[in-house]
Amino acid sequence: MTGQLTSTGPERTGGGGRRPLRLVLNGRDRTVEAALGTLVVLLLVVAAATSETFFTPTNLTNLLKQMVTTGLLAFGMLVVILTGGIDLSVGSVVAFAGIVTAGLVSGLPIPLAMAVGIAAGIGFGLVNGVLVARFELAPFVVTLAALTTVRGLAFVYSDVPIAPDDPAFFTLGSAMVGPIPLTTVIMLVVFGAGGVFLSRTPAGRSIIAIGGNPETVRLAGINVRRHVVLAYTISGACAGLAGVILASRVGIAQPSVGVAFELDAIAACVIGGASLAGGRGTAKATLGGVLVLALINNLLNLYGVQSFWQQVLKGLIIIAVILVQRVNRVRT
Amino acid sequence: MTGQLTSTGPERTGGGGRRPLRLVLNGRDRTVEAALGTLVVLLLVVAAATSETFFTPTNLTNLLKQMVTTGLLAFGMLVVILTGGIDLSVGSVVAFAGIVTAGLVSGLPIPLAMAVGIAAGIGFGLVNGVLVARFELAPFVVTLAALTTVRGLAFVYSDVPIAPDDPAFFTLGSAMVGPIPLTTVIMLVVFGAGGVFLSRTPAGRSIIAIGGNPETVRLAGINVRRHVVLAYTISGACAGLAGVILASRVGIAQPSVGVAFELDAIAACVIGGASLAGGRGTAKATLGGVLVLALINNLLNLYGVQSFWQQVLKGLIIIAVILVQRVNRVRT
Amino acid sequence: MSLELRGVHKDYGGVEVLHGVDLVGRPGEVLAVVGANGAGKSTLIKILAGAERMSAGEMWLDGKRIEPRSPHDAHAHGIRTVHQELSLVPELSVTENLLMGNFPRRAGLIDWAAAHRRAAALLTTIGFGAINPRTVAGRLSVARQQMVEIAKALVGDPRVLVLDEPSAVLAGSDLDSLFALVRRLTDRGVLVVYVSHRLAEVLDLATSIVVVKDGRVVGTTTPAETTEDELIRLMAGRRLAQIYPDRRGAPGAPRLTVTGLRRPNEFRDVSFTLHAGEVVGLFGLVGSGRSELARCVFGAVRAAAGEVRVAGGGGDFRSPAEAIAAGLALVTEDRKRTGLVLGLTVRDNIALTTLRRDTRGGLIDRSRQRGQVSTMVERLGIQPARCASMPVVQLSGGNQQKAVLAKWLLVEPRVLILDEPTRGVDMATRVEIYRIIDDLARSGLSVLLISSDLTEVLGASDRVLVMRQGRLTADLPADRSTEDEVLAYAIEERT
Amino acid sequence: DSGGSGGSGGDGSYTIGVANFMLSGPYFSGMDKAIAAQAKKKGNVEVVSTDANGDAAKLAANVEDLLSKNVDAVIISGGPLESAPAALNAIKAAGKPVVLVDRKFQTGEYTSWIGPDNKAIGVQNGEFLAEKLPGGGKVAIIKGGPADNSIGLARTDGVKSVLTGKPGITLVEAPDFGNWGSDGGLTVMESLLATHADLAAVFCENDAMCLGAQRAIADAGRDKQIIIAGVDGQAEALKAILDGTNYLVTGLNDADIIGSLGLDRAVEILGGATTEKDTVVPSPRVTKENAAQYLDPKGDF
Ligand SMILES: Nc1ncnc2c1ncn2[C@@H]1O[C@H](COP(=O)(O)OP(=O)(O)OP(=O)(O)O)[C@@H](O)[C@H]1O
Ligand SMILES: Nc1ncnc2c1ncn2[C@@H]1O[C@H](COP(=O)(O)OP(=O)(O)OP(=O)(O)O)[C@@H](O)[C@H]1O
Ligand SMILES: O[C@@H]1[C@H](O)[C@H](O)CO[C@H]1O
Ligand SMILES: [Mg+2]
Ligand SMILES: [Mg+2]
Repeated sequence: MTGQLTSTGPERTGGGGRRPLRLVLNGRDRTVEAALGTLVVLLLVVAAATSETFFTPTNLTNLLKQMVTTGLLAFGMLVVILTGGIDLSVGSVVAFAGIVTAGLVSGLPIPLAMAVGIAAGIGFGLVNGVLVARFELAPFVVTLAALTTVRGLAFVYSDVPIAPDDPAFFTLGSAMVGPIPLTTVIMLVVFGAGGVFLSRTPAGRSIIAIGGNPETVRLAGINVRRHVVLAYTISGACAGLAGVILASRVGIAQPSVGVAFELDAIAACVIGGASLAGGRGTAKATLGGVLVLALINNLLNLYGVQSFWQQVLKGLIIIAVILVQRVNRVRT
Repeated sequence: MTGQLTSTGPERTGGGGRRPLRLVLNGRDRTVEAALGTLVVLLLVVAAATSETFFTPTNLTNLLKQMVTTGLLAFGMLVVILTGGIDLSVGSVVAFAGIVTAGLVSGLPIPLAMAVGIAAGIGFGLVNGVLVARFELAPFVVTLAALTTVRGLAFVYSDVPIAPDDPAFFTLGSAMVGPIPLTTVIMLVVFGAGGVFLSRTPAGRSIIAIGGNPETVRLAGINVRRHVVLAYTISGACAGLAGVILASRVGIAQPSVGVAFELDAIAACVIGGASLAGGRGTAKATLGGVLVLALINNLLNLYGVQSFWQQVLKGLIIIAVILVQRVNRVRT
Repeated sequence: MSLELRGVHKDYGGVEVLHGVDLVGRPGEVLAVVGANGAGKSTLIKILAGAERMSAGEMWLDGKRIEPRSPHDAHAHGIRTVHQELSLVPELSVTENLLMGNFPRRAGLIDWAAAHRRAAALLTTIGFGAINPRTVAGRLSVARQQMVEIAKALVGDPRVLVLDEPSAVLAGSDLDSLFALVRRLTDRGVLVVYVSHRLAEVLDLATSIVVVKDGRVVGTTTPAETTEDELIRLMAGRRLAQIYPDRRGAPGAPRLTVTGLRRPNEFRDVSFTLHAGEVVGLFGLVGSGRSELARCVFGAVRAAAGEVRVAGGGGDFRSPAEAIAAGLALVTEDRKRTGLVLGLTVRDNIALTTLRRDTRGGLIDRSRQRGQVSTMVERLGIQPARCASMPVVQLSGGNQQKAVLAKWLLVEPRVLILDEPTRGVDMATRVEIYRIIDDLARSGLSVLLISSDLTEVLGASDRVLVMRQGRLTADLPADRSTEDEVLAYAIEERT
Repeated sequence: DSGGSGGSGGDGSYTIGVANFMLSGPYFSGMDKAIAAQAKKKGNVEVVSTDANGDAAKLAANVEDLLSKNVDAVIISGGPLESAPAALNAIKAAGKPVVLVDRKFQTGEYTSWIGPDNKAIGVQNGEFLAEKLPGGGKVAIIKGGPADNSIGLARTDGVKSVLTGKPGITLVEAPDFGNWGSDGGLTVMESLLATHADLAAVFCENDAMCLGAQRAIADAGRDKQIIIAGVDGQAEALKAILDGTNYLVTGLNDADIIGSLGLDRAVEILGGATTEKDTVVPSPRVTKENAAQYLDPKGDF
């Protein structure tokens, strides 16, 4: 193992002399991952100690199921965030992909209908990517406009929810692989493959480097635009997949679903240590962020905290978590 | 007049050889303002030519009234964006300030109740600012957590709407100053004073400079943290004011009001040429952005465009507008 | 007004980079600090500036012990610093950058007219009157920005002015203005602490010279008592036998041909040819358009007219990717903005140009990548030697420059364009870079060496092209031309 | 920790889970509170309430959570949700009864439903407006929002079924939605007032929007010309009706009543009683004459 302990960058404020240490191994920031791991373990211990229900199979299955949508969106979001961008449109894409898939089920074989839903997500991602990369528009505004337009299109496609009759439509959302929901397995596969993509492929490394300094990457002979488009397309694909899975799980597709989903996805990335300025973040830590959010929700529910207080606490807990991350980490 | 025409910086992409000129006067980018002015005039001409209703006094008054909430939020948002930050919590603060004010009206004199509502906004802004400036947390996440927590608090305060009996509660929201609604006058005063604040006071200049390069500002002996806190506090104050005005205008305060208001405020800033990276943007151009958004909404309504299609078009128009801005402007 | 450092230590997370530095400077003195890349000069200066705090040691000013905790503290003591890295707010006007925090006010509001007047007056008194104070700082050339940076440090009439490599981005008349300014300041009793790798300039300007090596002071001397060779020996710990390599033989076949190249407002009618095995210098004053020309040849920006051809490899590149595929490489002049991805490790930076080549079966072959990077780190002597998984920002300036060079050598180019490759690089390393250039040329590479350093251009090249206001004005044999001759072609004709 | 581990012992004490689709609307939080209040009144019934925050998947998960806590029955307050097959399937699989309140789902199996007849409310409002506008006039319709379609549509359809073809009466639908809130009602009404100078009445799919519309009308100084008809019986609307303003009528759709009936129904089913499957709660026409009897100052809605 060739790790090394390095100090933080020059402190930005004239504070005292203490400097946290950070462990960088192969260029990956293990401190964030370690802090996140500790946090997850801590939450699990608290959960086990304070709630009888937590470690029941039903609850654990619930927990696994509840992670899927945020998880899929968070991976796509991570890829976009790594380029230094953001994708606010994912919630609307979830709605569009779901309603289109449900609408097509009556005429098409289910897998094909689902493929069309995912393809729609890819299409929207592509458009976002081209507007950001080719026309150099601010990602925040492009995807904000897409949030509005795609939501509108979902309603134009069908302003009433669509519930397919064919029970096979529910299979994807309700099947189990041993003790684990199929949808969770799909999400884990996305994170696994996505992790390899980001750390071991030229495209993944390029996306990360672009977030650090796009001009340097362009001059190194890498097609920056194409990689930015790829990033938004991946996000669109993840949102499309999440939409299809959600519709199948709920058994009905609604054009109004997914409002504010982007916020949880972004929160998961940031809890996982990703920098919104781009260039920093890993798939593994983002999955950790997703797990932390799911645990918070699950615990607040198990404790029977009243809904509005849940919201109050959720915000405060997110602040607490990133505050702890902050102490453990360092700005470059 | 001592303006100068300078060529653009090195182009970042390998596009054609044409370089647009830009007019910089006293460090202000007149090209954006000119483009925006043209756009507003164009929209007005189109409106006048295609809708008989547009130039009726009722419609113009509507237009003026309907700008107020987005306008106030957009000014606060601009100040935060100038520092390189963002404030996602404004919609929730609108709800909280409104419901608290309405709740207090029964026990307090109305102006005092309203002052408390605005003070609540200031308080939330202060907390956001301290978390961003003192604890160096990412603005996006801090204000996202605040969005959740403050919304929860609004519901905790009252999960049902509150409608004060005293008709004087409506005065602020419905009084007219000549042909212009009082609330519009207040908004214009905020933009006027805010414009002077940003262009002519040391604090305003410091906020802009912080968005450009915080380290340099710190080296100049300026307290960066205090100015960042000030920026979020201004945004909180604007949101508080907007919440009080909205409650007075509707006559009923609802804890659920204001969802996604932040998005319109951000869109207005960007249409007005503000850079989400900080350091660039003016009060005047932001007001232009607010006007453009209001005109788009108003026209889509006058034409009787059906709601879902309004959403579809609104997103597309925003893209078109910033695309035009893009062609007229240049990235530094 | 003497400034004294006693036994200054500095460590970064356990790694000590300064091991007890002593230093004395007196009013009216130019105290030069010289040393190899990574010796600790910038660290020392950051301590003086209050930007970093020493781990141990003392700092005395006028017989009083001071401990600046922040740059603002240092300003209060009359110590102003111009750092190696530019730090203007690019969106704001020159006036605003100069007067930040100190605006003239009327009725509580900033009086802009008065502010511009004050800024203009300041620029004029220090000899930088050519800069329009209303310009947005980010639109000035790097040289002009550096001048604004210096002007800014002078706003509060400092007693100690610290300059970290101020001349690295200056040339010609700008450099003369800087020297004149330094002399005027010392006449007024200001202590100037001056860091530079340009030893000739140090010998010309300094009143005393401190040599730093590996975080220690290894010599204190004066220009009268020392020579350039002696300084290099102290800095490097060894004598440099020869700075520039021997002349190479006759060049080979044409390799890169540029004909009638033009970009509006930048350069026009540029035609030249590079041959195999040839090093061609491109000299010009700052702002003459050399960098833009290089970017254009490399496909980073499009030409409005003209042609670029590479023998056996296409031309008229529409992107850097195409240029690289044809065998071109460009080491850009601004390593922070266009050379490095600062958040990534040294390895990820160096491997950036060869990602595809290092891929096997869709995945990056990490061991191959590691091997290539460590070969380069060794070949170029990048310090510290085990830096591959360090974030590249933690390297000293000169070592960062070497990392950029390493990245481009890995693509094994046939034509190498170097834009100010020795800017901020110490003498010993320069000699290494000249040797590397020579090796490459001898193995058949064509090199275009853009530089504002006349001696370097003449010493390291076979031929020198001169650019003036966007036009090539001369093509001179390096061994038969003098510095004055070259300069004459570069300087604007006054009409 | 409120895990009801016991279930229906012979003692008649039950734990009942409530799955709210969203609580962020006065109607829905009123419903939730009415259910809890009725349980308290009964004494031996415990209620576990959840909120899906408008997320259908979360509703399904919440139902699963409730089932894992072994509740005896589930009440679903589906809000603007058309159906929740996954939730219903899970409850069915667990063999527990499920009572729907307010919203009857379009698909899936449920044990019992208690709610209003929305079309009838609309018809009733239409008839009222026809009476009040004997000489005809222009009637504007403000709709709530998309996902609510069947409820909103039914109300609007009811109004239209009466007014369409009535001599002298014309109908205009606002192009954008009021989103079921007072602020939305206000802005939509403002636009309507600008485009239609000659409105005689406005119907909103709920009271919250009407309250906003009423302000817009007052601000425009048109409160003498335009009358207002709503749905729900929200306290502020009842007050406005009582005060003799231009808010003339609403169709009662009381969350308090539906909520408490819903809990009663669940307990009856658990007690083994045979009950009606679908129960329509009557929606009396509320005007100045009878508004006082529905205005409960301590009520939750
Ligand atoms: N933030 C940091 N963390 C760790 N090491 C650092 C940091 N900053 C500088 N160093 C190390 O301290 C040493 C001295 O660096 P410094 O920048 O002072 O050198 P320098 O003499 O200015 O070199 P150059 O001539 O290349 O600018 C180098 O080895 C460098 O890698
Ligand atoms: N202050 C300025 N304002 C406007 N344009 C400028 C300014 N400075 C430079 N330029 C333009 O940019 C072009 C390229 O300048 P650049 O500084 O890159 O030239 P260079 O010869 O490469 O100098 P350097 O020594 O900095 O590399 C110049 O030809 C000039 O037209
Ligand atoms: O029936 C209810 C109410 O009318 C409410 O005002 C909106 O949502 C509907 O489901
Ligand atoms: Mg240095
Ligand atoms: Mg240059």
